[in-house]
Amino acid sequence: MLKCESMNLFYGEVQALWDVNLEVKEGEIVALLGANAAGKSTTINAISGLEKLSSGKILFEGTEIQKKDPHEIVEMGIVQVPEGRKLFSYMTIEENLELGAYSKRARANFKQNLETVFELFPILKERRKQLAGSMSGGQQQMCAVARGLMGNPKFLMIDELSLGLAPLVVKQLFEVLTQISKRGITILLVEQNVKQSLAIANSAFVLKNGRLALSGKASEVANDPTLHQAYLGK
Amino acid sequence: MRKVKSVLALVLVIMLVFLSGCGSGGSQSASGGSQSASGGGETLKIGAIYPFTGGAALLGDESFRGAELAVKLRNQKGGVAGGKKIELSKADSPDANAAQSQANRLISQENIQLIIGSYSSALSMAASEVAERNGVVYWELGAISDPITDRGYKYVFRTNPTSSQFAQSEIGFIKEVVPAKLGKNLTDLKIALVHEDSLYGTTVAGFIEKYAKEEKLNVVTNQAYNMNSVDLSSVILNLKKAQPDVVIAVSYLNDAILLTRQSKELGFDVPVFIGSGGGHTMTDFQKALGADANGILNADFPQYEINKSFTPGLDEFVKLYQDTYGTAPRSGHSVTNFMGMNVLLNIIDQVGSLDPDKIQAAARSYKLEPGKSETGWGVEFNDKGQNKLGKAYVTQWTDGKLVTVWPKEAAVQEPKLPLLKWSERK
Amino acid sequence: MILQINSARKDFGGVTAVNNVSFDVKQQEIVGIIGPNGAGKTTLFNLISGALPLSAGKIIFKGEDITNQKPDLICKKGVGRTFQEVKPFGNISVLENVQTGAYNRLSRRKEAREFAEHVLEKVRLIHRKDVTAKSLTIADKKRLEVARALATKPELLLLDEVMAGLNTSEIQEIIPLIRSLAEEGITLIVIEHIMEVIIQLSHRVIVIQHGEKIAEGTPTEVINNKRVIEAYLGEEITIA
Amino acid sequence: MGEIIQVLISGILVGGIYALISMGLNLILGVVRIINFAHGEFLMLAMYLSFFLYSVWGLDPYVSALLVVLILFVFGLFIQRIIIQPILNTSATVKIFVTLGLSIALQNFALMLWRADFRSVHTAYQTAVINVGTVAVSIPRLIAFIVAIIVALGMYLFLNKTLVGKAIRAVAMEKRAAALMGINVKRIYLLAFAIGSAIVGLAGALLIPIYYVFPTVGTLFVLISFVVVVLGGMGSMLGAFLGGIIIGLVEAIAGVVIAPGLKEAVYFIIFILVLLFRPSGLFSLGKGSEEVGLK
Amino acid sequence: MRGLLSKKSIFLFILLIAAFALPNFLKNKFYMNIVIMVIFYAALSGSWNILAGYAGQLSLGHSIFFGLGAYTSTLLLVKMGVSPWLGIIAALIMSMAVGALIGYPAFRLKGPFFTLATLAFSEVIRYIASFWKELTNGAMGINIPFKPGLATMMFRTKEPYYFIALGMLLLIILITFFIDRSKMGSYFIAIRENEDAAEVLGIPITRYKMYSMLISSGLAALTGVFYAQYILFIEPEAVFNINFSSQIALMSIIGGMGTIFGPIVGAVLLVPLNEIMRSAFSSLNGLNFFIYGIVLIIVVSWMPNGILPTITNQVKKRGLKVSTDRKGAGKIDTAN
Repeated sequence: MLKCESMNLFYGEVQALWDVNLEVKEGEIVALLGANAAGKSTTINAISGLEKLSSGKILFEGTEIQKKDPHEIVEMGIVQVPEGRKLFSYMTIEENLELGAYSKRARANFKQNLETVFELFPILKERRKQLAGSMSGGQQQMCAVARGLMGNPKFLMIDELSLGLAPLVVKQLFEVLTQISKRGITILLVEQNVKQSLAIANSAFVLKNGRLALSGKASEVANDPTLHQAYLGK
Repeated sequence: MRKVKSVLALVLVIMLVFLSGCGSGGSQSASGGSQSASGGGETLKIGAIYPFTGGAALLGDESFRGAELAVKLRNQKGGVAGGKKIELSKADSPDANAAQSQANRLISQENIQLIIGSYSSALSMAASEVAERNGVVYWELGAISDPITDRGYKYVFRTNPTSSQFAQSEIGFIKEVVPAKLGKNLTDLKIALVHEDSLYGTTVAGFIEKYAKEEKLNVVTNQAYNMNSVDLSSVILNLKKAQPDVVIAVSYLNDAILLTRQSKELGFDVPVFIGSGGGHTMTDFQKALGADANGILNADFPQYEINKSFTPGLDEFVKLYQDTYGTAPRSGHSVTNFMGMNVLLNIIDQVGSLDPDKIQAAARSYKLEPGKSETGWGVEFNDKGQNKLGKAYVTQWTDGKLVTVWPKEAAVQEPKLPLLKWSERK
Repeated sequence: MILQINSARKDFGGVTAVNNVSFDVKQQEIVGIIGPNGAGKTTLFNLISGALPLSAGKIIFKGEDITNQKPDLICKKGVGRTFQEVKPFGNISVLENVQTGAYNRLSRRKEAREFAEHVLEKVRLIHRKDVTAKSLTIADKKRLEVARALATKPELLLLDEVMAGLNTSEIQEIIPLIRSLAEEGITLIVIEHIMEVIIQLSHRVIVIQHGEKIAEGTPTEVINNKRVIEAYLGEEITIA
Repeated sequence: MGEIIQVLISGILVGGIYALISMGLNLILGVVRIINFAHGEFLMLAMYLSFFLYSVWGLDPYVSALLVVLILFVFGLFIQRIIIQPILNTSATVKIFVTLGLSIALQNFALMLWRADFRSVHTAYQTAVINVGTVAVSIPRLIAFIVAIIVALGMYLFLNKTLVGKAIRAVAMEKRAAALMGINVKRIYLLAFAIGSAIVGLAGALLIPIYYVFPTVGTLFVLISFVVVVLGGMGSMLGAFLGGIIIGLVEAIAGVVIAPGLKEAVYFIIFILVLLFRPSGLFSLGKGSEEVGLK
Repeated sequence: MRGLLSKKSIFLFILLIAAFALPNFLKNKFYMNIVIMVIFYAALSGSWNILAGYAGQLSLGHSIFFGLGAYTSTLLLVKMGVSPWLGIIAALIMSMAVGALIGYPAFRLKGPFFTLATLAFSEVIRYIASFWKELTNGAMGINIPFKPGLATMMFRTKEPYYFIALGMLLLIILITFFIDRSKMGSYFIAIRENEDAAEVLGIPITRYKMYSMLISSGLAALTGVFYAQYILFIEPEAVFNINFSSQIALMSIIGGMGTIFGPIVGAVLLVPLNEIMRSAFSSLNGLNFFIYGIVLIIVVSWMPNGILPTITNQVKKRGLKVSTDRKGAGKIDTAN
């Protein structure tokens, strides 16, 4: 479904990605792991078109997308839930969800997606008139994921889902992810919570200092010492 | 990309410097206001410092046209001192800083010995200073601030009346005309002053207040405002409270229009309203207000509806203006500059050259009777270089024209007072 | 006791980022602070360094109450810090960056410059001293952060994730550096994600989650604390 | 008593004009994050347009307003695309001086083409008033005031009730997240700048029956609109409206109570006080100082 | 590096000698006036550069301090007969005091909001100066009677003005040079680059911003005194003028903010450019400023660091390729 071929990316004179290759197959949950500043967010931002590659290719369903603008990429069904949620905090939940469905592709399925989302996160339905900024961290994260789902994605990328959340909430969110996956949406998960991500992922990629350090099936990766080295420096 | 752009910008800057260098080389020939002057014989070059850009550009240009026409006419008639042509070198001076730098440029760069100007008093102050220091004659044709000729400079002359002469005219008019028209005693008249608070308004209003006090007139309020105000309702409400018989306003154009419009809107009626030149004199004032302008009095340089036998040559000027620029003169500034320029040209004619010392000596003995010039003014310079015989005339807006109503020798009509109420003006 | 933190609390609007945190730091100790992202570690540093005012509680440095004092004053008193998100003075050279820090204790230009060079040598950045700071790599920018803070000659140095983004060998170079600092008499509080580094470095580790201190002790104690394992690495953990 | 009411009415009506001019500036500031120092020149161009439509084709300014608004909309698109877009990621200095350069260029462009003459239209209704007791209400000013209310409400509805409006607000709040929703951020910038220009175009059309136009007329209004925007709160339409009214009132009252010559100084002092003590503006509806980098 | 320094200083020394010898060769008063104006603007912009270029506080109200300087010395001269030389001291005190009063609240604001506040202060002061007629003679301005003499700082010829202006400029360059190489300069730059980081390096931000304000406003007052004695006429519209303030800023921005010689480069380019364009395009009123505006847009958006740093970088890069010891030579080459 998604294939990244030797991506290189610079911030000014600093190289953030070095020849990174990724592949995500349809219907999978894929975990993208690595320590802070390893290049995980950069990778998905490049896929989303927020950052431009200096060389390399990103293919989505066979089409090259590395030169496209973010809104065109969303139109193709690639949606990102950004790190730190980045909700529109002075808008209501409902408005946030509405904007999530801004793309033409999503507008068509607006009602249906809204139902789905409210089904997955009943709390959001309850509080749909509330300002997004006034909610707890967990609810905000739910709203962020819901907003992403409103974009009617084929391929959903989630950056740091569990960041700063209580374990119970994290657990809940991860459960929702598996449900989403069951609905046929491919998921790329950027996470610091290694074990939990690997527990639900089919396969995983591990980045280290902007380079791909390890990739493979989730179970293999989980037991590979390279993972711990990348993550914990061992 | 960024690098390329910055290099491009650098190239641009260098090119511009180079280009403007070329431009300046060519400017001397191009800057002559009157190309017609280039027809053989010796050419005498005179610098002309006016604001052609910036906020004062409109009247600056109008003033310059008067001087330009005087030169054009004289050149057509064979020039001065046996066939020498006059050429004006325009120097745009939007502010005092530019005026002094332009004066310097004219004097040292173009070797000019005589400078005219300038409409704006601030420019005049700065430029005449430079001229005096360099021993160059500075001939003021239109700026009215008194200090220009109060400094007792040797080379600075002014043909037009000053602020104090304006104020004297206005007080004179009130004394002579208003009590009879309103059926009140002079000392019972309530007089209100309203003026914009820049150099022009403050100066004129200051003299009016001073002379009014000397004449024991009753000044009930003095309102200053900023000429850039978008709303003058507070000024008008303050006036309304004072219930004056006479309002004397010192305004530029935009505030003059606003003052009138808002007076009407707020229903402020006053029996006598006198403007002091500036905005109240301009055709644009009337155009903007239509019938509402009717009856408003204005003390200023001579206007065109005037006793022509008192202002010989005025018709010729108006025609020349019309032929040259395609419109009627926009205000009396042009004829004022025209008159003063003619006086200067006469003196140059006498002297035969632009030698500053000779010109200043000739000017000091130059005399002209009242009623012999396009403005009706006589000419006699006091020891500080100010024309003692300059005078403001009072005119009244009548059906789109400023008709001269005072003094008697220049008037073509009796002043119609008191003013009609707003609702009655047609 | 060089630093005492008594019931520090920080609220942002309705959110409590740091809640009732207390701990002490002894002279020349290296204290590690760990916790998941967003746990409130950096906020804690901001409170100590004076970048943010406390909502409640007290901070005592060398016996003196420095609660809510201005950052520059706290620095003058001997607390240096680095930022997790590096904040180099981008348009001037690396050396000038460090020199700016050195002026904290040295007023003469020459002395400051020499000391800055000395510090740069120590952090192995001397070869880049003349390039502008913005053109450094992330790793070098982190080094620059440390160098600049060191140049102020702190007695207590707060290091906020200075190793994030460094590779293993780079990390292994920095660890001895930090140790040597402690030997020179500088007390260190280190926020770090990389558990292994913390274990290697710290004399004592404090664990923070959701703004609260959930554990404190020697590295071995902490690493085996069940609550810590849950908090830090997720629940279903059986770390290999 | 009548006098006090008259002062207040005059102030409020002038405030409506200030509000109208400021709303456009505020939208641009809130979304595109640029302080457009050439905003006054946009007003000037609109006034000239309105004037020429009147004097050449005899179109009443109220009739031609729609055309002026459209032209200014397109002009806004053009300026945003050519001049503003390229400098969006640069320092504050660059932004300030580029828009200042634009202001100088446009002012002198007008001077070149139309000279420095003051131009105003002369319509039958320009000094028409409604008299309520002793209080006079100028009709053109009242019209401008009512339009200001309509625009403020219209903008409020547009920004809060339509999807595009919400997208504009989304970009103002979280531009990267907005991009991830499939919102074309550059296009939103273009739109916001163009709408802002169109509103100031409307202001120009409504101002021409009251005031007059000359090349530097914009400078009279641009500083006032900065004051209004800061007072009302960055990016808030309702704030700009209320801010405009307040400045109008302050000006009118100060003119009577203190001195007409100092009324401008009074609102600049208020401006400074607001900047210092409530930098997010008096009516900042949510979006505050942090959002515009004021913190 | 040391060899370079001496090369640089030799070059500057030659420049200095040339500057002192200039009046002997330049007898044309117009050119002399332009040269004096260049020096004057370079000095004034140089004073702004300390506040804005070094400490990063982008003020658009710098004419406040210039104007206060001019007014203070002029009022003392006209009303009390105090020599402008003594007036300088009063002007310094006055200007620095107002600078402190403005800075104290305004330094809490950042970025464009600081700039807007300085604009507002500038307007307030202009209105006050126009309104307070008893003191300032209001909009009528003050005309300084021409009484030539060393004590009155008025001269018939341009040369003395030239040397006073040159001295002023040298003083400002020296002070800038000193700041550039001292702790204070490092602190200014640190504040400009990143206030948060500066704070934790022990830099008392507000105090150092205030230092920059005091130095900057004091030096601007100095140029104001000179201006008043040179033009002999001051009025609020001319000296407390926002456009004037932005011109002052522009010289440094075009030349290169935060560099010692940037303001000079800017003044050397822009002052003559203004003069020349004014006379070259006198046929069409407004064309000169129209072009000026367009150039401003292009230069600022394409070369945001200004001319000096751009050239320096170019030369540096090329210099490095050829031989490493020519590094930094760009600064010297562009200083003339």
